Amino acid sequence: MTDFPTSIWPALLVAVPITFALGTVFFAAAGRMWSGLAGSVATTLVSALAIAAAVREGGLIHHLGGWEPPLGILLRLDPLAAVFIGMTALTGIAVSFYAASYLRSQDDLPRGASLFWPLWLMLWAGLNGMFLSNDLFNLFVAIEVVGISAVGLAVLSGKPPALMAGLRYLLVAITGSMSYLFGVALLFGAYGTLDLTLLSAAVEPGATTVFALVLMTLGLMAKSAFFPLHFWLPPAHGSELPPVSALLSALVVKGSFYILLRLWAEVFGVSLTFAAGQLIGVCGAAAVIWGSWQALNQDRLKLIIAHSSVAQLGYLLMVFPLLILAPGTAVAVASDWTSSAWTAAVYQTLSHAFAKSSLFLAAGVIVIAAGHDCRESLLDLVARRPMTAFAIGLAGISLTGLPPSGGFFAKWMLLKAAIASGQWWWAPAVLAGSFLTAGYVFMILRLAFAPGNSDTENRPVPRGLESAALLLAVASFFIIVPAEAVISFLESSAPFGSAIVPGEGGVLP
Amino acid sequence: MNAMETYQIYLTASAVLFTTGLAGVFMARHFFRRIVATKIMGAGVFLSLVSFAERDALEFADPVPHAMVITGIVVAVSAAAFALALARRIHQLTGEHDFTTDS
Amino acid sequence: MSVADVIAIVLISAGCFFFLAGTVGLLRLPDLFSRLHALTKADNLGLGLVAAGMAIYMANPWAALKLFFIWIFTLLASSTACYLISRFAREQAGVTANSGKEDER
Amino acid sequence: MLWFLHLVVLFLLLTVCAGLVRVWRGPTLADRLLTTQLFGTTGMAILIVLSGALGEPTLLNVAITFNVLAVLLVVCLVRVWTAGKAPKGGAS
Amino acid sequence: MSVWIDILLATLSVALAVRCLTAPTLAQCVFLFFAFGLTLALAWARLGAVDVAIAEAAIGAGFLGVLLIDALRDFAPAKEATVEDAEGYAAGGSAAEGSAAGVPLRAGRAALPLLPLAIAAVVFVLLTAEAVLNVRDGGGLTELAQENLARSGVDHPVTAVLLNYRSYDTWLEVGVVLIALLAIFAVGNGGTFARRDHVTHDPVLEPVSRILAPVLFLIGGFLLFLGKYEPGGAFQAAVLWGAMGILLYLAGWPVMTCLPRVWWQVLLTAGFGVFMLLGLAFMSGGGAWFEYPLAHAGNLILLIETLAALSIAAALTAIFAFFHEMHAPDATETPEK
Repeated sequence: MTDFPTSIWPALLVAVPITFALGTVFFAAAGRMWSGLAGSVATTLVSALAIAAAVREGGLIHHLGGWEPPLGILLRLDPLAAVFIGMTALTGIAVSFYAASYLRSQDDLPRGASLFWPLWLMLWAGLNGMFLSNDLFNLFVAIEVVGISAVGLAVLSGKPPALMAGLRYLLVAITGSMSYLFGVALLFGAYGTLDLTLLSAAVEPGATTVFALVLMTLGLMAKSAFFPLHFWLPPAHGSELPPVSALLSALVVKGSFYILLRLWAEVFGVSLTFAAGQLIGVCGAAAVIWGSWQALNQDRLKLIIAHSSVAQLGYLLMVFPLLILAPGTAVAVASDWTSSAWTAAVYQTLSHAFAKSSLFLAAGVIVIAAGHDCRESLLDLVARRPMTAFAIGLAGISLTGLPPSGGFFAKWMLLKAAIASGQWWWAPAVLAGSFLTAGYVFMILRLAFAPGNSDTENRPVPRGLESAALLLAVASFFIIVPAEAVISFLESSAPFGSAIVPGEGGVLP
Repeated sequence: MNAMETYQIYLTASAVLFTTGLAGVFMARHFFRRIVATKIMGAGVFLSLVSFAERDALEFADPVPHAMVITGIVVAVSAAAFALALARRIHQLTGEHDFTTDS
Repeated sequence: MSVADVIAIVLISAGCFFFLAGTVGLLRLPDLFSRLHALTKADNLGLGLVAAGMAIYMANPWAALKLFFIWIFTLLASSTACYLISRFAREQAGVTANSGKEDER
Repeated sequence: MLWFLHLVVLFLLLTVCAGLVRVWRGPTLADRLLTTQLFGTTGMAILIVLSGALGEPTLLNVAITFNVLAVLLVVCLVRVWTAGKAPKGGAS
Repeated sequence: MSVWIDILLATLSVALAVRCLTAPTLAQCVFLFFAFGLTLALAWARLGAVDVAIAEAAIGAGFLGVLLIDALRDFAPAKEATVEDAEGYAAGGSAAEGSAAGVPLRAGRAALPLLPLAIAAVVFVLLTAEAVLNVRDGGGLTELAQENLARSGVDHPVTAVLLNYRSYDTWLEVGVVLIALLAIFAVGNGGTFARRDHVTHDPVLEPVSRILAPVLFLIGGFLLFLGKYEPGGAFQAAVLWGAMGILLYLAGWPVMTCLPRVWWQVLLTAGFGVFMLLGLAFMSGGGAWFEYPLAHAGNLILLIETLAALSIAAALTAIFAFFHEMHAPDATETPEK
């Protein structure tokens, strides 16, 4: 399965951001910004070169310490990982420039705010490590790197609501990763290996595997804020500094989703059943409806966006039932819709990452301009901040899933897979979610076009902030353009496109 | 009782400890207790790993789970220290010590 | 069973007796300072005897040296700790005066 | 001889269980401290005996580590709780 | 006979854990947690995991215990020290007796439906036990680890796993400690420490710290060096060195302000940075990341362990000092990081 050539790129993807993160520690606030920006640029460059190499070779591997699995750890840059790393790099570089400008223009931040740079570069390295790792325990360590630095970023504003939300997030993160680690312990005890590839060959149905599956799934769902374990997300993402909200909602929750997807597709197939897929799909559908409904009822812009994350993450869960074959379906027949479902998963991840980070960045601009993010802050936005209003519009369209945006492509593929697989009952949930999303997006846009009162404040905003938000919105809109190339790259290697074949004795009847 | 091997006794204990910690995280209200509960949960996980290591012992016990547990302990303590710092800061700023007033 | 083993058994049994005495004292004595007194005996003598017994049993000079260090260290530690605890108890609003009463609860 | 060592371990464990009662009942923090101190010592004795019983002399390193850190705990506790009353660590 | 030891230890640890979470006061919670740590260390010893026992004693019980005790200053009212407890507002006068009789976790306002929860917990325990006890024997990696020991540069298998086979994990773990430190600074005010210009004259603590500190240093170095041959190694040594720092700090020495800022920064990042850079340096020769030439592997690992131990010790000391000074935020400040 892994006949990719060995290369140093996977190692550099982790080492470069960490080198710069350590460098930033030595500077005071201003120097930290410049060294942090340098680190972001360097990491983006390395990501681009690594992805280019992966496209050329079809994928890359790196045996850490020169040891073969199961004794050593394998880093594996396959097409799926490459796409996620690309997403991280694009979001990361835009948010880095935004953050540089934002942290410099705000003077009421606590002194610790310049710790943003080391923490963010560590987070970036952790995310890259997570996407590359092919080892269950190494994934745990990477999850912890990501979790602790994410919470560290979340509490940078130093305000009590942010601290409270941060502590709740941290407790969920610790509990989730311990639950995951218990699953790892069971799998290691039963199969004597931690390597994903070896494990997928060795795994057998049975009580142990089922229990490990349940523990790891629940743990990762809690960390990804999947319904019904999403309770920590809105207060956390609603109270952070804008660049941090953007990073956490776009990237951090996707990390755990990526692991979940890999585990289900590569390891746990034998213990899954059609019913299990349906169950997790129902969670997804409920998340879509509930999250969108909550978003409609919020008063503060950042809370609308945060609740919308819960809903958009629900779409990702709805992919799982479509990947699991119903009893008596041939794999060859299923390839029709499994490929669409995988495309939907990847495109929903990408378009949500770009659109959501863009929205949070735009919300940050509005907070600077108006001093708050209540509904009144949006009034007459089109005239006052045309660029930001345009970014919100583009990102909102992509979230809603209107053609011809990236979000549209994701939702269209999801619908296509649902219909083709005969599981038509997911279609109403997708459509209802889109309508509700349209509701809050147009609520925001209506306010933006409404005439404002003259006493609405309009403080100056550095131009760089608005451009970063717009860049990401454009990205989320236009990722549909290279879709064909991206999908053909992804299809060159498993697990993309493959169906999950349930075994005997799975988790649900 | 003699049919039960050493590692099985500790495995059973690990299951109970994990559940205790999990219940504690959700049911306790004071930040402090929740943090201690995550540590107990972790202890359950580590106990199961070390038990497996003892089961797989040849000349010496399986070193891989031991290394995993040492790594895990350090990581868990770092996270717990951070959580404690957060809890204390919240307590200083607001006087709260549980989540009741939070939305 | 060799003579050394018998000596070890005797020493360790004596150590166990002191641990028992310390625990009983901890449970039964009326106030903090007498408990403190009981505990010091258990610490120093009990551990010392057990360590001596094990040193004879193991018959390994390197281990014996470590055991000796452990014991010396405990002496240092427990005397410091007991001093600090008693000072602490005294500083905390006159435990001496009412500790007996509190114990009746 | 092994059976004797196991018996000793069992006996010492039982004294730990008995000592727990003092932690539950208190009544003062100093009592709990004292019990923790006894636990530390008894635990060390158990480790020493176990290291003989299992033929694992490296367990003595665990005992040494425990020993040292038990002192630190007590020092920390006393220092921390009296810090409000005693002249503070030179900051003033 | 030995089975009874195990059963007693297992039961004791579970009882302590349950009791620790249901204890009526936080002070009791902390002391029961220490006792729990002790039984756990004995359990590791019984299972032949000496390295884990040292790590647990050093980090789990020692370092975290110190932090928990320090946190008690904030959370537990000071008079609890002398007068028996109850969390002030909590379940009323006879709190201790009440919960000894089995009243679980402070239910308070949102009284949870206890019976269903208890049933759910029992079912979950049974399920977990069932899953855990029926794990098939996967064989583990003992054999492979043993076969490759000669190629790892060290003689102790756990050290070989930590610093050679899976050194990437260990490296990230050193990083986690550093990240936690940075995150803790982010919670406070960016990492500043009160300047202490002179030593307090505590009649006992000062001489004790003078004797104990070098001993801690020596034992730490001893464990570090032993790591090559037998249980011990970087983390255990780090905690002992960190304990030395904490002890000196508590005795009133100006630990956090005696070195210039930049030295602290070097100290904190050296372990993580050099670990990575050495790996990268050998990678440039055509090997893999963290692959060391066999001839030098032993010495390189010792170097890395020493630096990692120093960094972690510095981080632990800084974390404790930060915690300790959290309580008195109005002290004179001098920028640290």
